[in-house]
Amino acid sequence: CTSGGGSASTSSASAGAVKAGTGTATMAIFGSIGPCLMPNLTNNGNARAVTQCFGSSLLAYDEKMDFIPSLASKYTVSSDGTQYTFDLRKGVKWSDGTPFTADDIEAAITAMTDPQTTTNWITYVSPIAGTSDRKAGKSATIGYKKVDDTTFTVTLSAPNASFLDLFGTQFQPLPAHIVSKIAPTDLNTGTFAQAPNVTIGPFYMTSRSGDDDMEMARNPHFWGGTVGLAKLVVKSMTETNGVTAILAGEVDVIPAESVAEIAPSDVETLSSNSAIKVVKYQNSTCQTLYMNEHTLFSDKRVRQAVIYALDRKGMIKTVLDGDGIVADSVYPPFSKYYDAKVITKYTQNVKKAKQLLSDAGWDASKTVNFIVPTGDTTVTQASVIIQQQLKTIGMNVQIQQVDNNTAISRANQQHNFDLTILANVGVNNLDVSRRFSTAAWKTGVNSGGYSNPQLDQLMAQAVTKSAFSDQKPLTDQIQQLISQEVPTVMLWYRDSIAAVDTAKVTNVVPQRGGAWLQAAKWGSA
Amino acid sequence: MLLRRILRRLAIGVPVVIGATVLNFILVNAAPGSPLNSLVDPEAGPAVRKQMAARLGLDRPLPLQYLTWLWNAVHGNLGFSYENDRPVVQDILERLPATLLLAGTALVLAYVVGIAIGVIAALRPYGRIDAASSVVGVLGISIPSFVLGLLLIYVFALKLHWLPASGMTTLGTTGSGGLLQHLVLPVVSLAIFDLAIVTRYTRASMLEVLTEDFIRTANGKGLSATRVVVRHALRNALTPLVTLAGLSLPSLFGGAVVVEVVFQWPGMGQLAVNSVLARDYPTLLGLSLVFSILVVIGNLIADICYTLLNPKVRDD
Amino acid sequence: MTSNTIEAVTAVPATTRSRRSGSAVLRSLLRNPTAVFGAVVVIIIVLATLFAGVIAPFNPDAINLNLAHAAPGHGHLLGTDLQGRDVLSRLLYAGRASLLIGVGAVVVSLVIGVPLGALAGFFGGWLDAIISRVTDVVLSFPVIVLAVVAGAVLGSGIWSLIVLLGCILWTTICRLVRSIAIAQRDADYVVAARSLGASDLRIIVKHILPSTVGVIVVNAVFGVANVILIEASLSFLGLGVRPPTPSWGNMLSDAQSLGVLAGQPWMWVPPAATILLTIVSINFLGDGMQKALDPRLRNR
Amino acid sequence: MPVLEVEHLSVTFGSGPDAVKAVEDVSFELAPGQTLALVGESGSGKSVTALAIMRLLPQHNSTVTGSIVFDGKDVLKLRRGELQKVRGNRIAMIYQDPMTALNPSMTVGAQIIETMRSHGIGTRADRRERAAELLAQVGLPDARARVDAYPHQLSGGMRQRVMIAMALACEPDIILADEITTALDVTVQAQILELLAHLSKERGVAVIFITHNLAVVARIGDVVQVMYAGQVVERASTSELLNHPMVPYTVGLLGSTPRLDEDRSDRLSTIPGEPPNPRRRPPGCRFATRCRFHRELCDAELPPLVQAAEADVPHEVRCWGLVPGDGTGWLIEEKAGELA
Amino acid sequence: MSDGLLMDVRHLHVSYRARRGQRLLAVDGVDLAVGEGDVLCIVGESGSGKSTVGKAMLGLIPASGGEIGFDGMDLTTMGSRALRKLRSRMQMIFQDPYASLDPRMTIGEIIAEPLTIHHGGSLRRHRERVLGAMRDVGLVPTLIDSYAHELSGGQRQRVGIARALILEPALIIADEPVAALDVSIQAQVVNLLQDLQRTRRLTMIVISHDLAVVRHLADRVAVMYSGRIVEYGDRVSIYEHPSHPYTQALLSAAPIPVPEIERSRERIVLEGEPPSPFSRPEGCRFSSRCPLRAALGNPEICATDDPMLLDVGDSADHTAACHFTRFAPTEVDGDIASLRLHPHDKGEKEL
Ligand SMILES: Nc1ncnc2c1ncn2[C@@H]1O[C@H](COP(=O)(O)OP(=O)(O)OP(=O)(O)O)[C@@H](O)[C@H]1O
Ligand SMILES: Nc1ncnc2c1ncn2[C@@H]1O[C@H](COP(=O)(O)OP(=O)(O)OP(=O)(O)O)[C@@H](O)[C@H]1O
Ligand SMILES: [Mg+2]
Ligand SMILES: [Mg+2]
Repeated sequence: CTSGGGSASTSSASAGAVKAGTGTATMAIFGSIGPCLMPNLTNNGNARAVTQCFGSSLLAYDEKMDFIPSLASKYTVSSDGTQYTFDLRKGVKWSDGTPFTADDIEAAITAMTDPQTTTNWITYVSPIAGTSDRKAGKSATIGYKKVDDTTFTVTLSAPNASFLDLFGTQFQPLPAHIVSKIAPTDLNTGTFAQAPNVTIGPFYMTSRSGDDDMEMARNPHFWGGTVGLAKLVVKSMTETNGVTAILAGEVDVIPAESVAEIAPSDVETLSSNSAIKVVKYQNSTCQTLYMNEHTLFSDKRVRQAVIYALDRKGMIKTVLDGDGIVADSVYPPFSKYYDAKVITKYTQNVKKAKQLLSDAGWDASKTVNFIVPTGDTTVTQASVIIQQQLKTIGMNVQIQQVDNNTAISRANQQHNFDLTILANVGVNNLDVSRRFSTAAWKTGVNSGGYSNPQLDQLMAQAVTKSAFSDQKPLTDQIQQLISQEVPTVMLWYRDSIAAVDTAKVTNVVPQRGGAWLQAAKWGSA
Repeated sequence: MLLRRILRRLAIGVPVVIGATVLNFILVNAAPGSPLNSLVDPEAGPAVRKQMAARLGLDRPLPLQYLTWLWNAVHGNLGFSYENDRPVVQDILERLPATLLLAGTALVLAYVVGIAIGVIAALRPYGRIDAASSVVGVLGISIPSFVLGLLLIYVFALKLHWLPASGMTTLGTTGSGGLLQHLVLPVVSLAIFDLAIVTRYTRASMLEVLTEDFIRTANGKGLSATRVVVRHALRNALTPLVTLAGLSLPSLFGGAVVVEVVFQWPGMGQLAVNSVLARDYPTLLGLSLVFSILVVIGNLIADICYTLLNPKVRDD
Repeated sequence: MTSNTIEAVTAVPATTRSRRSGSAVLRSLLRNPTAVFGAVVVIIIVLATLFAGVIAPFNPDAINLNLAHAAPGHGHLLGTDLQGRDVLSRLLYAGRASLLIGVGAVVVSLVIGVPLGALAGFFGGWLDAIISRVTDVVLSFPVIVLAVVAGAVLGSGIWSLIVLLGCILWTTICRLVRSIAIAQRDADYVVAARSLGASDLRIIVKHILPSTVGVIVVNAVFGVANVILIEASLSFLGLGVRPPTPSWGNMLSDAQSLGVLAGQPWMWVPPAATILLTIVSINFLGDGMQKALDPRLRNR
Repeated sequence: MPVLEVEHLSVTFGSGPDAVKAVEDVSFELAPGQTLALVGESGSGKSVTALAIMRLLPQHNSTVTGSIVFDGKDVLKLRRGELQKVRGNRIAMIYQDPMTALNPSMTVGAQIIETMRSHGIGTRADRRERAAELLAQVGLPDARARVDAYPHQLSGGMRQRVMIAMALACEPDIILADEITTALDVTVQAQILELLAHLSKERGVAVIFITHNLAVVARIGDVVQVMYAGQVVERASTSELLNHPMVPYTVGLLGSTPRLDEDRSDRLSTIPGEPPNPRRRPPGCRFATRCRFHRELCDAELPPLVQAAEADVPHEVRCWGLVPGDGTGWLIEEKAGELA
Repeated sequence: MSDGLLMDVRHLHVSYRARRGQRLLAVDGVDLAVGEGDVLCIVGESGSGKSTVGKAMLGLIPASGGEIGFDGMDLTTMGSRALRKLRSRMQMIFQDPYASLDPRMTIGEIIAEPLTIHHGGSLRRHRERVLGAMRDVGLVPTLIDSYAHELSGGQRQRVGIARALILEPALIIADEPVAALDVSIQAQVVNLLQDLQRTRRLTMIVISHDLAVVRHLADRVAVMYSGRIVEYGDRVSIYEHPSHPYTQALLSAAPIPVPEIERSRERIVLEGEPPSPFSRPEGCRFSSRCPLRAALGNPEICATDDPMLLDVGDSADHTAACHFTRFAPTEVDGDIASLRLHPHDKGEKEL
């Protein structure tokens, strides 16, 4: 019985220093939040910042991206890597005072795997045996077993290296005593889903009208210690408005948790205001330039020419105002899998790029159709730079701006593009097969259709290893191979930028990895 | 008589509304992209996608999808928004008042102020007020509303702190807290273009009417100057403006899209942008239904005003 | 009614000078100072954009990541934009796209709107009913929907914008032409033409359409201005001219970030000022044209 | 005692080289109950004279000089408030074109009542009653119902009668009637002339009757004043003028009028040419270029308006050919033979 | 006078679509025959349908009943293409010369338009003919490049005439050709029309309400009242012996520029308005206003029977639509008979 996990004493989330104040803070989310605020069930990326305030996960990461206890005080993994047993923290209560038990875990799994609900995060639980069948509408027993009120076991259909990253740190329980009374069809959209008023996180929702004026109140029973703010208001707005609003004193916190972020050109404006603190932290979202293997980029030399042509550092400097790092590896530098020694680092080298192109016999008369989604100005700005830099090596790139939705269709369904930029929202996880496996051309986000049996095999192997020491040799090979083959040009990992009006709110310290707002610690000034 | 006219107008509106929604439906479906793209994470895999498509009824043939929508719409059910998963009616009803308030206030502002300036300018053509108004007029039609909006925010919200920068009500307040202050900047940004146009038209129309013989008749009767201007000149000068106003309504709703985005105004403009970008068909169709009904109503109101102002038409 | 005032007694000038309308229009324009101003500025702008290749100090698309968003100076008269491109050069080239879209979209809208309006107004009846309803449908269409769809289907190129905006803007011109056609179809001189044996087509082409020219010119002028603004708004929503092609609109839309608006005015003031100047001049020119095109107003 | 004395009235439109002298040095007086007919062709300044009396000329581009004395005061010097009391109340004008002179968006009743109200006549109910009476008085059929009609619901003749009723509303001392019968049928025309004659006879209303139809003048005028190119060229009592026209223009005018009471002669006599461009009128006699009898003097100098030498009743003429003196008066001899 | 009939209108009915779906019967059964080279004048009350008859004869508005024979062809059954062809043989001169000229065309283009319509080509090709036509109507050639607003009223009407003449039509219909003109110009145009008619043996139909002009121009006169012809005859009969009470009233009301005659003339003043074209009375249209009927003690027949055009009897084809007119000279009360217009007698008596 191999075991991982930490002791219950190193609780990371609790902070004794926080006093229960009467303060209110207003938080701006960029973009629409969508109706569903049920953890695990919302399909909206922008909603994450809100659901984080409502929920807690079983485990969390520390600074080194190692697991630390959260709702679970301890976990054990069977030697074959298929059975995980979690011990739940004792004395935890939902915001209405109902005790938190293993039933609440089951309730959440059941809800996510109900054929009548939809969720983008099915991967959190899909390694568990029987879940896929249940979701597909076949009768199936799920590999979940309640041992007692504070202990449960899940059985996986196969060993899975990223199970803890997903089920452990992303999955959140749902209140069984509430959810069991809700019809499955209402789980995504019912009243409770839209305004969860029984939560396990630092806040619960008190009122909501549409996308605006969501109001949350402090959870008196929060397990992680006293919540600093009495009230938290959430408002969805556009980037410019958010920046304006915080400058005008109408908003107190912009938590870099939405899909759109504070524009680099606004950082200076914000910083120039003495009350506003700009907080930057590294993020695992990778901006990626996809090259279509099925049209013009089947030749590795051409792909390498592209990466040599680009000045990614320069781009980060101008487009992101320096707030980001060049993406050298599929694993972000703060990931435990990242290893600078095994990867090839590319810097701009126009001569070499030209050489590679001519070696590959590139036909300069061809136009390269570059699909650029609108919405994120850093992307549209970068696309122009990319176009110009590729022009210098003799690639005739034509930009076609389309809305994001169209871009996704053209990239993932129709594969009708030569170049395109899309973001890969990263989760700390060794499994990158959705981005690079042959199968993922049809089913994942391997939009360019890169195919390499060796890589396929490495990725498949790595997933089955649950010990870091077993994983490391494989992930090293994976990142090395990917950096050599250049299936995509990974442009950068952009820093998340949060802004806080320190005159109103204190102690906003987001954690690296972009995972946790730690809103429980916020206090009012 | 008037009632029959109204009813006829409304009957004529039915094909317009249906036409607008059909066209809308065809166009959004002609565009690449799918509602699934924003509902299903690309990394979630095709199974989830398929499940979602079935759930939304997107796997059925297009004409059937539209007809189902129409059938339900006729019965008062505009369906559920894909994005917000709420009844579209609810979404629209929540936002319609905001847009109506914004566009309506802008319309009133543009017409009341525009007519007033136009009349003053016409009474003293080539005078100082006339010159000033034409300068403002030129500025009004040459500055994009988003630039004006941002400038206004910069000056009045950030520098002078006189007015709030965005939103419709002050956060945390309930009801209509600070609504008036919030209304000022967006309304000004939205109204300025129409205001310029209205001023120009009023001036031209007034100048023309003031040369009419019946104005001379009125003066010759010994009426006061005010009465001549208001009762005789203005009333007749308004007729062409009514037609203009009928055309203004749709264009104001169009303009509101940008202004709503700039000022974070919780109206239908933003909803429209979002629903197009997300291919939220039910919301889109609902909106196009509402827009076309508004156009029909706008036409109708213009028509009625026209009839009331113009006794000649009233008889036909 | 009968205007037996000035014209009736004005003795006929024994005209020997050339009366060909082309030169008469030109002469009338030249006599109008604001029109001359407008024309001169428009010509300067058009020439500047046409010869942008010669005048522009830099390649408008050339990025310089080391000199991004630099204030005027450093050899860049108007500074550089976010990607380090020369603002002045872009401004010059941007005129091409903006003016082309402005003029192109207006031409498209005229090509659609004028004949439809003339037919609807002249013939009335069911034809009028159908055309009017179609106009309503198009009017009740949020531009944004079309912009997204067109951008996705046709690509957000200049040509697709021209087609798109033309397909939206024809409604106004159609309505205007229609109302004039209704007013003119029973005019004495139209009845006269009919009594001479003129066919409907000839009456429309020779008599109705010329009488709409004044309105069309004014509307077209407004239209060009309007299209430039719409393109700017579409750029603001990310749906304008495709980069890296500069347009005044997409240059201006850089100002959508507050940082640029307040801190880097050189990026947006030049295009804004150019749009203003262009629209003002086009307006002046349009007013002059309207006068010049109508023989009755020409010599006033 | 005349009710109205017009002296040296001149009206200029615009300024500079394009200025139009629409009326030049016109003087006349008008006694109560008298009807002065102003004739002359289009553009000769008839309407402008009347509008100047009402002070209704556009202020921005017209200059009026001379004096118009009414009720002991110069109308041209009245302040706006005083002017308002005179207009419509003491002096009323009936305009040339009934189609456009009525406000299309007000009922005719309202337009009549408005006049009375602004001059404080009667109570609300009275005024309505009186409006109906006035309409009946001018011979509008079904007058009571027509009070609420809009102008477009009435025929041209009816509208003209409404205009007249409006002018009569405040029982003015002077009525200025500007070509009020041009648009009318002869039968309606007859009715209206009858009405005006009645008013001047019974109530002593002075009328300035503007027309270019000499036949109508024969019916209504006491005194006829012929205008040509802004000037008075001939003035006499109606029968004197129509029976013994002297100035070549008047003679030509009469000669070119086809007559109902004569079967057709072979051709109508005509006045060749057209009136001079008002912007570039010749320095001499305005009619010189069209005049069969013109001599050098006519081109050089403007003839004065003087009493005709050979007439024994008041008869003023403006023609060198009729002024006795050195080198002038050549028409006096010819007249007997040529013109009679 | 006439060699044969050029225009032969029978039972012409014309109605306009009026508001609320009603039909306005503007012309209600008109028969007219115009011989070649003849001048027919139509006079009558305003709104009686004169212009409508004129336009219908040219096929400019569709007839709702009856036949319009032109040179042996029936215009009412003709296709629009054939009708357009035929237009070259019949032309119109309009009342308001200014309104009938396209303000955006030069005089040359306007006069050349019939040629370009029927023979193609542009002004350049037809320049000589245009100049010829201008000469014929007394327009100086320099005006060819002017616009209508630069011309005087008389010149404008001459342009209209030149345009009508350039195709050398057989028939000209002139609708109030001089009504909008100045007194001194009116005579010039009347003379011109008369000269042209004589030199070219034109057939002319002139619509006018100026009875003096008509007396000067006409060979024959038709008097219209309320959509009908109420009296028809040669000029002399109509002016010397008007039979229909309406014609009599009309002639008595027309002024004469001799004060002595005017002041003493007695006029027949017509009370009331003509009947509405929507609902005309059963019997005679004029009966409600008819002084003759009043004088006869309101005979029943006037209110019940619609009178037909019948020979008056004093000359060939002088007809009138009145139940009593034939008896008028003998049976009518002396008062009314004396109202007959014999201006010369009367004027001389007064003088
Ligand atoms: N508002 C004005 N501005 C400039 N010129 C004017 C104006 N009103 C009249 N005129 C000019 O004054 C002159 C006299 O015009 P007026 O109207 O008095 O003529 P009229 O004798 O009444 O002619 P008609 O018989 O056509 O009514 C004309 O040359 C006319 O062009
Ligand atoms: N286009 C039309 N639509 C409807 N009714 C019309 C139209 N034109 C004329 N009418 C009506 O038809 C009748 C006869 O009109 P028409 O113009 O023929 O009269 P007219 O004898 O020429 O009168 P006038 O002497 O005033 O010119 C009138 O009642 C008139 O109102
Ligand atoms: Mg006049
Ligand atoms: Mg007529």
